Amino acid sequence: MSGGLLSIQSLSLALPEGADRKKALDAVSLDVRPNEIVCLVGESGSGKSMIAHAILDLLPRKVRYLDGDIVFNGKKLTQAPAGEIRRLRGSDLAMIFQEPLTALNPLRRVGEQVAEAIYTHRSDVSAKSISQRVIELFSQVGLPDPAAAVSAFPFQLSGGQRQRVMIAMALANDPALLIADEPTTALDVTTQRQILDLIRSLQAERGMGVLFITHDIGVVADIAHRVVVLRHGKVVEQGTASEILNNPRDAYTRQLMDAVPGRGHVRAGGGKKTALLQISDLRKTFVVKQGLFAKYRRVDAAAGLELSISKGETLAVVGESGSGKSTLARMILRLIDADSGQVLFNGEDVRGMGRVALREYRRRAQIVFQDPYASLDPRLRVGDSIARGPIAFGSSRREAEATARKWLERVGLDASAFDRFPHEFSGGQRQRICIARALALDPEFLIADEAVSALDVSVQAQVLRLLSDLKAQMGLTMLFITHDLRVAREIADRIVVMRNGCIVEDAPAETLFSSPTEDYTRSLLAAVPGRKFFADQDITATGTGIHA
Amino acid sequence: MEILLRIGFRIAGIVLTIFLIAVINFTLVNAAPGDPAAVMAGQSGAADETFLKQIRAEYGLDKPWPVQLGTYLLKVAQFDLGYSFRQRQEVSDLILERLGPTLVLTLSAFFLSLIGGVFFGALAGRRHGKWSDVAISMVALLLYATPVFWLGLMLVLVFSIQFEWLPAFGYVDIRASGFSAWNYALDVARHLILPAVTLSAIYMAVYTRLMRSSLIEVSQEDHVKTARAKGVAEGAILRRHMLRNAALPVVTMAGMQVGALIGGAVVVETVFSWPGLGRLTFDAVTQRDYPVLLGLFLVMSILVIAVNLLTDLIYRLVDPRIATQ
Amino acid sequence: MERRDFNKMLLACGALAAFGVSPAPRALAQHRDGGLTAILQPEPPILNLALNQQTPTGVVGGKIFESLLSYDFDLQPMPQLAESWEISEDGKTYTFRLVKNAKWHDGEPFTAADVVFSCANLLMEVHPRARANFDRCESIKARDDHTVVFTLKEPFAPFILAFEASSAPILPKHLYEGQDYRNSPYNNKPVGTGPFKFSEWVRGSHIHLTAFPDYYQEGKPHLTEIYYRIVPDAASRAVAMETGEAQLAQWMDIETFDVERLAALDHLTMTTKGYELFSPVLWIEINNRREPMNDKRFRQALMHLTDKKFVAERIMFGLAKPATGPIASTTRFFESDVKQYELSVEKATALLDEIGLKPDSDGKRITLRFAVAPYGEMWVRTAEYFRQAVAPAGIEVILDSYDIGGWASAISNWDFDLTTNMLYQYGDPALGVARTYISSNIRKGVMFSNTSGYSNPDIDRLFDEAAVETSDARRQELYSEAQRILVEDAPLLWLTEQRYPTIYDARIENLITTSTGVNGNFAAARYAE
Amino acid sequence: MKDVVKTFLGRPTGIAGLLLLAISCLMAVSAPILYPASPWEMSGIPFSAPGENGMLLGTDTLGRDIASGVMHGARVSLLIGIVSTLAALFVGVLLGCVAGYAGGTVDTVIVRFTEIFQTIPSFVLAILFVAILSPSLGTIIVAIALVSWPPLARLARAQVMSVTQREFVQAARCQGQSPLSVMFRHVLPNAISPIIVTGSLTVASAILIEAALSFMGLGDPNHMSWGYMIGAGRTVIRQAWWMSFFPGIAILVTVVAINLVGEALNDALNPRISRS
Repeated sequence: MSGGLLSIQSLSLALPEGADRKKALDAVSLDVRPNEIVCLVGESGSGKSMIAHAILDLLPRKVRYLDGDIVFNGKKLTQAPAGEIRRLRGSDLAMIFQEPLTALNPLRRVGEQVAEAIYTHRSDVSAKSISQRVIELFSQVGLPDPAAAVSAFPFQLSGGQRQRVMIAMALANDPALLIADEPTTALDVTTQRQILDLIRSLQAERGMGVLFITHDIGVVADIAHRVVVLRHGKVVEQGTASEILNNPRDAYTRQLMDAVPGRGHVRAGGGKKTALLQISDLRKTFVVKQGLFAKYRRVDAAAGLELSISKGETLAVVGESGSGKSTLARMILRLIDADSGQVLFNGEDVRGMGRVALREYRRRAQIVFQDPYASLDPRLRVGDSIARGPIAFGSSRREAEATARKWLERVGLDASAFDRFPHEFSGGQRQRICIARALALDPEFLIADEAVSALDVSVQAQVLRLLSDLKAQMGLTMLFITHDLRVAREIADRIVVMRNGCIVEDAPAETLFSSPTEDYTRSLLAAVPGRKFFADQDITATGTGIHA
Repeated sequence: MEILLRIGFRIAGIVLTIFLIAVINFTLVNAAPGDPAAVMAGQSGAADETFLKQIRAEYGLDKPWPVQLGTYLLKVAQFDLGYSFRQRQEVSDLILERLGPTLVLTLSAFFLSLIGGVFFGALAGRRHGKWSDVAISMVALLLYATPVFWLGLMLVLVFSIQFEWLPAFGYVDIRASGFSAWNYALDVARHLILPAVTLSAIYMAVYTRLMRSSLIEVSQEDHVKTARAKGVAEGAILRRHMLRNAALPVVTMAGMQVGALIGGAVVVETVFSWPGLGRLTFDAVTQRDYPVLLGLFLVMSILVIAVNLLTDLIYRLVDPRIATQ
Repeated sequence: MERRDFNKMLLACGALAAFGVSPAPRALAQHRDGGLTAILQPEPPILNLALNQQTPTGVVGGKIFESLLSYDFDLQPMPQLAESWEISEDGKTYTFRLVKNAKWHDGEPFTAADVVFSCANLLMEVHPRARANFDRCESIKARDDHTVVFTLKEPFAPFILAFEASSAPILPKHLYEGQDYRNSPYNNKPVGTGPFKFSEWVRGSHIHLTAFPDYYQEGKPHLTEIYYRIVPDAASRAVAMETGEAQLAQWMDIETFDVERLAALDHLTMTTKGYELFSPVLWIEINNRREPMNDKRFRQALMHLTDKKFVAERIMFGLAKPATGPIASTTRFFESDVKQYELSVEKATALLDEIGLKPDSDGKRITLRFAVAPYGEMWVRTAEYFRQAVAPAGIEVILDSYDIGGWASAISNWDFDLTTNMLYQYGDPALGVARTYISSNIRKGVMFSNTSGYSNPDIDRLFDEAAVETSDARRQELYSEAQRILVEDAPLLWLTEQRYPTIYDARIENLITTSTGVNGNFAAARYAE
Repeated sequence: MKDVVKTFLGRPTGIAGLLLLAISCLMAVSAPILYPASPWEMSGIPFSAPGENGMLLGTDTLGRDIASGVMHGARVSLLIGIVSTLAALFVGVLLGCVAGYAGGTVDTVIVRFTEIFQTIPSFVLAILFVAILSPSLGTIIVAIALVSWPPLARLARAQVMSVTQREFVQAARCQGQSPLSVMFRHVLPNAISPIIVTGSLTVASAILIEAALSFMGLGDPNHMSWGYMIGAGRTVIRQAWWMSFFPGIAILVTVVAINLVGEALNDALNPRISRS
């Protein structure tokens, strides 16, 4: 044991009966030393959060401890009485969570919540000095107007600010070890950048040990000193950041690295430019009313959008949450009615279409949604879900079912999937089914609305590949909506950056990445995690990108 | 400005509600078989032609119905609820006389059910899956399914007739006329126990179930985990981070149940001869004293609206998200 | 802390409770041994007997106001404000000599002018029953300060029964003359000649009467004061009697099923005497206009099916006596020798067969509707009983719930098959019985008239003759004849003669001395030594 | 469907509920066979205690058999419970669907109307309605439906709105399926289960309202019902506890049964629980 702050030694945890595997963790060993950031990286279900929870003794009841030790500062936590661990929590051992939205008590002022962390562990401190300390912490984590921020309620703060509060709370008692469980995953990319920088600088200032849990190799590349790769509850590989990232020994690690999107060649825009879809001065304002007598809030989702998509082109619309990109997709399909403006599809006015025309239009323009769990009718067999479309357009039942089976195979599922229900499939499989459903109508135009955002990175890569293959085969025109510039870069010919219902920049992918004209685009680009690392790597490495 | 607008909306809503109730009243009286004047007059209807004339003139019953409706609404607006020919008294006087005991009963039951529900629900939720949870849940289910009036009778049977611990009926002992204020209050309280328990039982069951599931839900929320990660002790977590959050839906529910609570008071007051609006309702029903019934309906609705405003206030106290919105 | 403070406290608590912790009864002085606390329910709207004749008004007003006469249990007149009286041979002139030393509670002397004013002016305007009586007078005159003469247009034997306190209360002329009788300030602080004078009325709580020291009968009243406590809740009333907190409960104060229990207590005693003047009879009213109820055999069949004893014992809990005919046994001129209807389904079905009402495949002969009057449980139970009682003969009865207005309008407009009804008899068939059977009283839209529509010239003649006949013997003959015919014709289904219990402290004597019992003036009531 | 049945039967409470409900239904069905005489028949000696004079559950003040009344009462309670709930469902779901699907002004008006209706003390309205229009099976059913529809309407509206927003419905629209097909194939099947559950619980509350109305003397005078029996026994509780005790137990059992079934149904129809 190399003078470690935290040492986990062949820890095994059992999952309850009926889970997809027996052990949540299988003989996991890792160390965190003072003044270093250890990144624990893995896809969903790898058991990375289990480790964090096991350290703090916060495991769900159903998960049982089997074997192994957790040693912190020379103390065996696995055998410590509950009271002792509780004394460590929040003082020497602190943790921050993924969802800043839910991790704070919505009914208490954030200052109180941070103060609670202090007086829970130190009964000798006066109320006054506690509140001073809270303000001090707030200014350390970069909250604007710390003195006022203490009396805010969580709902009055933005996601990034809440995460700063969480960090302040974790640092309240100067912990030796900070465990951060996906602290930036729920944040927009620019906010994520700020929080990552904050954690890194605070770590350096205080010489803390940090166990940083993430699924994003880019994030790992940005902040890790050492990396532990976890898969199915087992440590696949661990070592220093540069070892692992530059020289992965394990095939899985390599696969993860390869799956990171946005690293291949930027696509060059196609030659001929026949516009398939033209949008001009499209406007939509939402009037939001919370509660019966609350005041109205107006949100501009589209403030005069101008956009044109050429045949055969893949256009990515990139924006942070609330930029209006999903509303745009829905307005194009008339799932939401625009307030004003024009949408022309092949020169036809979509907004003026009658029922018959609209139906025909929707056959030709299809959509794949973000949430693979919500976009399939839970009460229908997936085959029926796919076949419904052709049937609606006059295919006989038998033809439609044949089409459905054919498409199930084509998206990489077995035709036998036809008779099964959505809940029997994984997220990636469901997204394939959704793609099959969309394409079974033989459309010309496909909208993918954050179609890969909910997926693990390796699955994401597969689905992206599937989409781009199918697009090529069918000559589709595609509108790809995403919050992730890397994904956009992976698939798009042209990229549109949106913010607050406006188009900030519209440029061919290449141009946008190489010479963005707008500050906002630049800040987005700068915020992409691991950008520098991969940029360096792409120069040195010999084109291992996923593109042919 | 904003707040004025909201208050304005609120008042408009209340006025609209009262208007609708008045319209329902009006419609019902006119839908009743027979002459509305006779309906209003009750027994006197057939017996005394002068009364009928008086009523017809007063309510403009010889005029077209919009005029009649207008006349009625005008009367309601002036809190003129008509005259009970059965009781020979102004309906508004009759109702005001009985308002106090009803308020005492319903408010006690309201808070009793709320406090009891939160307490037992929290207890059950805390001991999720243990025998005490099962026991509380079972009792809650049973109480939830028990007809209020029957429960009242059974309580009387046990506590008043069998054990003679508590008075079975009434608001205050007849001997209370000689009591000091303190003993008087004590005597009212003794009389209040059974009816209040009866009336609150079903709601206590509802709130217990709600509080239980709500607490279980809250206990799985991230911020509770945050508190644990801070090292806060379990008891303090329950107090500071779970109870209030879990009680929110209960308060919402309680606000929505006020109407039902007042409806329940009708039967409970009947069972316990509690001299409130409910008992008055029962008497008016047995005598088919329509002016009184119509007035009661209106007043009870207004009462519900008032208590709704009150729960809104409570809600504002508990949930900062609404308070500062 | 005073109770008022407590109420204020509640008010302060935002409970607005002051309304309802009902106008808090002020601490009542613990009355001396000679006082009486009686239960009163419901609270009377007013105490002026001339303006209101509801039961509680009669109970309290009967202590304050008096009339010329009172009546013993056999309904024979006894002196009250009249010392003596005589009726002329032709039965047309009634001369009353009044007591000479009577005073109003305000100290003014009582004179014949008060009687004339009351009977000829005030009551004629505000009291329907008195109006019906005094309308028969050609003149009402004071012969001197202490003699009043009533001259009738034609003889009317029951006129002598018209001078009971609630039928003809005498009010002070000096306070009412020239006033709006209905809105006089004295309606709420009544001034009478009775043995008790009004002291205080706390609405919702109690009415306090005190002995009137200048009462004209020497040494009376014995009781020093009377508290009428308003106790709306039946169970509380029973408890009050049980604990001795109240010493008197009357009419329907005590629920029928509680009476036996209370009467058995050592410190209480019970009597059903003192209601003879009212003697209500409960019957099932049959619409004689409709098929097949217009056939007397059908009505007789119903008589054979109905067990009056059951109704008296099970529904009235023994506080009733099976009625044998239209006149109650406590009313004058009752005749017991009338046709008896044996309880027999066979006889009933035989009669129905005879009419030609044949049972269908389900054994049902006919369906009738029963209008249930909303006067309480007793009436509903009676209807339920009747439905079951006639079912074996194939008569199906469907109950319809009515409100009071709807019921009264259905009955008075003859729109019913069957219903229950009950009327006071006021001591004489001419006053309280004839109205139900004579065809001249078939008046559409009028309640308590001959609503069943029974019409028989013989009966009309008998009642008419009996009303103007002055000889009691002759009247008895006429009424006996009428009763025999009516029972044979069975225009109604007489069920029970109602009895009311008066429950009171066993130490009190001379409490119930007249046929108006608790409505009497209690001048003679006293605690036994 | 199989899953639903399986999950339902997998819950002991659900089975217990079904059994108890079966008992109630059996009582309703077998009443005319076991007690062919009318429950109003004064066949026994009044005030017989249970077991006395051959009366299983005793007799009332008029000698009517309590056991017969309890059995026959099941018919009225269940009938009124079910019919009034169906009526409330019809009105509530119709209004809710229209509001949820139409949106806009129609929605606002319906929602406001429903809210106001929910504010009104519903039991008092039911009393008023039945008292004025005179008690009969018909008026009682209408009155109960009148006060039971608002929660159903709100639920139906919320369900329709939330399901309509779900992405698979949008996908179905994009697939070119007709609005009716979307409504009936996708929206309703996914929206209906909470409505079914709430509907089943509405039956329970309808039974309680009916009982309370009868207790107040507002029952149909020609049909023996549990509430009526308790009301008739109220004044003589000191002398004859059994008069109110047994009918109350009958109500309790039935309502508990329906609640248990409703809860189990809720679990069974909830795809999150039944399918994982």
